Amino acid sequence: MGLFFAAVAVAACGGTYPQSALDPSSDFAGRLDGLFMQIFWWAVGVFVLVEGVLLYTVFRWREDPARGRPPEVHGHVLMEIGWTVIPALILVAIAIPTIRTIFLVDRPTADPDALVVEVTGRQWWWEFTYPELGITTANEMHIPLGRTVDLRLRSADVIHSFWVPRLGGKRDVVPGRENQLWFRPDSVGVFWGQCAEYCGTAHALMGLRVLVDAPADFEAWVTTNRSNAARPADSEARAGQGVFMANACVSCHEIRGTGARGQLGPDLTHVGSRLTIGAGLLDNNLENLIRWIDSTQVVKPGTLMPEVDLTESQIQQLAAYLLGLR
Amino acid sequence: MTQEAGHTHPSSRFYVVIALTLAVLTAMEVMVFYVEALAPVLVPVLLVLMSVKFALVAMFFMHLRFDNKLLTGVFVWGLFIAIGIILILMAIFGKLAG
Amino acid sequence: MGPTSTGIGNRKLGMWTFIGSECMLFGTLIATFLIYRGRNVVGPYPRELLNIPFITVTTFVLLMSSLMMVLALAAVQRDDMRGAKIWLFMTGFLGLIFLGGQVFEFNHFVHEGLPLSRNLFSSTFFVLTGTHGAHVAGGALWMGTMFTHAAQGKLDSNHSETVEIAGLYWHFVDVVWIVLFTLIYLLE
Amino acid sequence: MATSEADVGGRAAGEHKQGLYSGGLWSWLTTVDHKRIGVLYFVTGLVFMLVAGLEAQAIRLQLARPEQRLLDPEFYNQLFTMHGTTMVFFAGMPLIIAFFNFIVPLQIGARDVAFPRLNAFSYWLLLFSGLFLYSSFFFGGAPDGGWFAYTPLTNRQYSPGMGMDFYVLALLLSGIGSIAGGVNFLVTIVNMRAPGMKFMRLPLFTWMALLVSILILLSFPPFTIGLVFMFFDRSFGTHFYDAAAGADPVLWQHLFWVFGHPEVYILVLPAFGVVSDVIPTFSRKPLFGYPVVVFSGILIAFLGFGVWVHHMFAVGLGPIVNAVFGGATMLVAIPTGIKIFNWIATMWGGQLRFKPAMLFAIGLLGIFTIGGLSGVMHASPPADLQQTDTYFVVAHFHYVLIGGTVFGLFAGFYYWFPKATGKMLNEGLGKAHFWLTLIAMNLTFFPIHFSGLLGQPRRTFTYAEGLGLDTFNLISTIGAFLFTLAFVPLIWNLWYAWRRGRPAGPNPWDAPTIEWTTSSPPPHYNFAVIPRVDRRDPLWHPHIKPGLGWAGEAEPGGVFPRVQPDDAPEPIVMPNPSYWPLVMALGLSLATIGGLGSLPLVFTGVALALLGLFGWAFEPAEGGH
Repeated sequence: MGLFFAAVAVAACGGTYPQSALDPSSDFAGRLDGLFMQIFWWAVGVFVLVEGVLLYTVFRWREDPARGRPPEVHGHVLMEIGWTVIPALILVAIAIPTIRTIFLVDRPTADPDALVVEVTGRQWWWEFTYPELGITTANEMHIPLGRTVDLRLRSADVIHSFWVPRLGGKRDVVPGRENQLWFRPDSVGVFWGQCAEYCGTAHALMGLRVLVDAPADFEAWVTTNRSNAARPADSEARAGQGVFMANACVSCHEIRGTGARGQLGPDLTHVGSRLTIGAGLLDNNLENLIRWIDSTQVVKPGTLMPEVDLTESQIQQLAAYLLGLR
Repeated sequence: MTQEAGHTHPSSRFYVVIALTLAVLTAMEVMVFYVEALAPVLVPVLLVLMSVKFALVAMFFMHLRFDNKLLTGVFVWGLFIAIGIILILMAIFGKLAG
Repeated sequence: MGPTSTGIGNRKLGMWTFIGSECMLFGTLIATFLIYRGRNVVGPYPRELLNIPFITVTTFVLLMSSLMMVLALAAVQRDDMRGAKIWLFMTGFLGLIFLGGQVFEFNHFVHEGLPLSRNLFSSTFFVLTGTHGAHVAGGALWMGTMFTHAAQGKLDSNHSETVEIAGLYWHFVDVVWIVLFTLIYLLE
Repeated sequence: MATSEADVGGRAAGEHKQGLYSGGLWSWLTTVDHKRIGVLYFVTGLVFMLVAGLEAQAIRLQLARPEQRLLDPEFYNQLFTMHGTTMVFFAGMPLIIAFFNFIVPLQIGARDVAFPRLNAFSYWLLLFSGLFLYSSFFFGGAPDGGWFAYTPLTNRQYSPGMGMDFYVLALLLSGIGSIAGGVNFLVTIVNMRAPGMKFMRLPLFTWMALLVSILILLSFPPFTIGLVFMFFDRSFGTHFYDAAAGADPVLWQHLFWVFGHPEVYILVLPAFGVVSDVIPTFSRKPLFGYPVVVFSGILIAFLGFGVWVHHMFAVGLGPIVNAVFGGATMLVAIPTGIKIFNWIATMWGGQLRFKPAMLFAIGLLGIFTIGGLSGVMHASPPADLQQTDTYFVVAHFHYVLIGGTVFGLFAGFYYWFPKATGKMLNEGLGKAHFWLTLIAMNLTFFPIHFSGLLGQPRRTFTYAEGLGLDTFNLISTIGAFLFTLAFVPLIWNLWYAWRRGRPAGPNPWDAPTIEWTTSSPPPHYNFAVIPRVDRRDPLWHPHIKPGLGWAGEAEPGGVFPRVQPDDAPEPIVMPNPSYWPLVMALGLSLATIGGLGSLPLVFTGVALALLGLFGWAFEPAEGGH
């Protein structure tokens, strides 16, 4: 059991776990972690006590004919009261901070200055819309450091659960409901998250990233993302745009400033500037884009994006075009 | 309703009286429903009348009034948990607030 | 197997236990009906369809069937087999009239544009009252069987517990309808 | 049901000499003997457990390393759905009911259960529903919506295949059997106790069986209705879980967990009962605080109906609902703790004999405590926001269900095996089984506490390499293989007992309860003379302790007779075998298959079931003529 404490100690301060619930980086996640740690140490205390008494009892009272038959004991009222009342007190000690935290984290944020982001869970990717900023993007949510974000969670199909452990706890994304989740990040960085409610075939591959930017960087990102898509820079990218517009791609994806207005799949206006593709699945580079377009169903089995019948060079051009949409 | 508890079963006449009471209560329920003036108290009045009818059938037609208390226990516990869960679910879905 | 520890017959206790369990069954159906009340997004709506005078009559019929049932039990206990036959028959018969009313009502609703799959009201209403109707149908079959037995002279006061148990079931189904009548039709 | 259930045929005791395990296939198909039905349940449950264990093995293999593609995700999703569904409904519950069947009538001094044919009917429904569920693998794929089958994922729109239809229908069918079993055991325990066996003299296992019967009766109906709604939504286009029609898909979660949480106690309380019987026997001390242990069991069962929302803290039901259910959930820890402390107090000052049954009982105390403590962690709704639907929760409930249910059942298995077969198991093999299981269990499930807290969600067929969770998962997979290996000594032991087991005699453990007064295995009628009881632990009175001497003045009483005579002094009336339960179960099963879309099959099945029902009801009440 020493392993237990050692591992927890390592886990709690190690930084190699990008999706750890034990390494909070927002006020919200910090509250959850603080409460968890409080309960955890109570549990450790009880664990040591109970297992200690159990082991002692087992060794102390192993069979020994010299002791003769044990006296017949049927109970002891004071002891019964004791081990009813003491655990009850411990539970009260846990319940008080629990209830305080519940009324904080289960209510909408009181911050009037919060940045509202509408999050829509879809099989199997995330859509983020910033109503104040007029931006729609997918799978990667940029937010500014030091400002509370107020997420409005909706589902377009089945139940998902939005989970970015270092920033906030899970909150389900339920069709027919709008849920809220808020947090104020306290450091800059890339935070991993993924869907935490089983939502079908590709549930395991429904990841997301939250990028907490310094305020100036966030402003720059906003400016870029409000603008229409960049024009293809070279002939290959131009050819790629042609491929995109001439094939099924346009019916599902939107690229603002072009004829592509599809609404079923992620908005690709600035797809080239994203870190990952396929909902947090692959690093966003030319090689991976080609793989993704070429064998979508192998890379992400079950995904609703079909494999469009394209030649190798068409895929090459398409990938170049998409990567240029920065 | 002054029938003595005991192992002797009540007379047929008694059952007829209960049935008539049930019929009258049902008529009252429907009447309450149609009288506009009673609209504000419609819900409590109907629930009370319903409960009385329920109790009459359970106590006399189903003999709980005269039978082993264990049977009442078996029934009432099921009923109690069922009502509890109905109420909790309605509260969660916001149906008790009005 | 001889006397039981509590003095209650096994089958009677079993029936009561089953009834306790049925409370949860109908409780869940009722909870769902109440939760979904007023959440329809398309019509027809309950107010447009529910026919209270009609259902009051069938409710009265079902209540009277319960009276027939207790009278049947009392007759069996007195060894009055002629009476028992009449009352058992009447119980089942009134049950069937109630069922007929329900069939008529369902049919009417479907004709008014409310098939099962129409909306939330149709889903909850048909499944809730349909489950109750299925219970009535089962009870009527049971009454018919006992009536046949009585007619063949196979039923006597030694079997009064059998009739009593059938009666418990029948009254329970009646009690459920008392609740449904108020909750579905009057508290709409 | 219209005629007497007292389907008896008067026979002299000598005619009941047929052995428990002899007789041809027909005698097993028509049996109404609670002991034989118990054996059938046990074997069925064990086979399903092995199958579901292999499914878990495949799951762990797929997760051994990150980003593996050994199994394709659709098959993986079927595997975890079937693993959960099987373990709960077709392994856990049957094994528990197996013990109820074999042990409860013996512990209360009855010759059979209250409704022997209903008992057989329950078993056949269980068997057929399990086979039906597994047949889905051959008809387009097993259910893949998770054992919890959350809507709207399981609506026709998002699960167009037949898999979820199999799930719905199989569980409806087995649910009928479960409710019938609940009625049966409740009536048996309330009504069939031997003279003097008052409620507060019942062995704890029987007490827990009574509570579990009540839980089954009150928790299965909501689930049944939830399944009926799902069936109607999928087959007839109703809108119970259709958000577009104004419904709330979360309703299913409520109905599921209104059942699902009591179900956890259905699985765990019997294990507590076993331990409460095993620990006193192998400590040579009566249970400490008997009434307290009983009432804490009652409290757990009662609270079980008021805590279901703790499975739904992330749904967004608001602070008040979460606070109320979080508080209620924490309350459960109190009676559970009371039980643990009373068991330890029972051992305190005793003469502990570490037989395999006792080892598993002590193991339960140690392991279940861990599961209980992690349970308190997610009883706190805010903490649960990080833990729910991660491997932390998977670790938690495996500590509860393996540390609780499985350890308890193994304790019961080693404890009552001599009673059931008349043969002793090998102690060394039993101990090897225990230690292997203990180590493997911890190796498998301890590391995934961490992988959960560090960000691994449940029900995912793979995880990103970048998450840094490789080591935890690899250890867990190694543990899972060891776990499978741990079954080897068990199987070997069965073979050993069959070939070379020593005869057990009526009471090999010097146990105090009355199932040990009759021969091992018991005769068809259990007791040649119905015992009379005048206290708890009657066989320990007066205090004759071979090898330990007299501990006090000899008191008269306890139980009479202390050892059952070989022959019954009076003719014993036992229920006749019957094939009608089988016919009726077959009818309902056919109707269930028809529920997949064949109306004629439904009608055929219902007709056959009615035939079975009438045959059953009108079987000659007296078998003698």
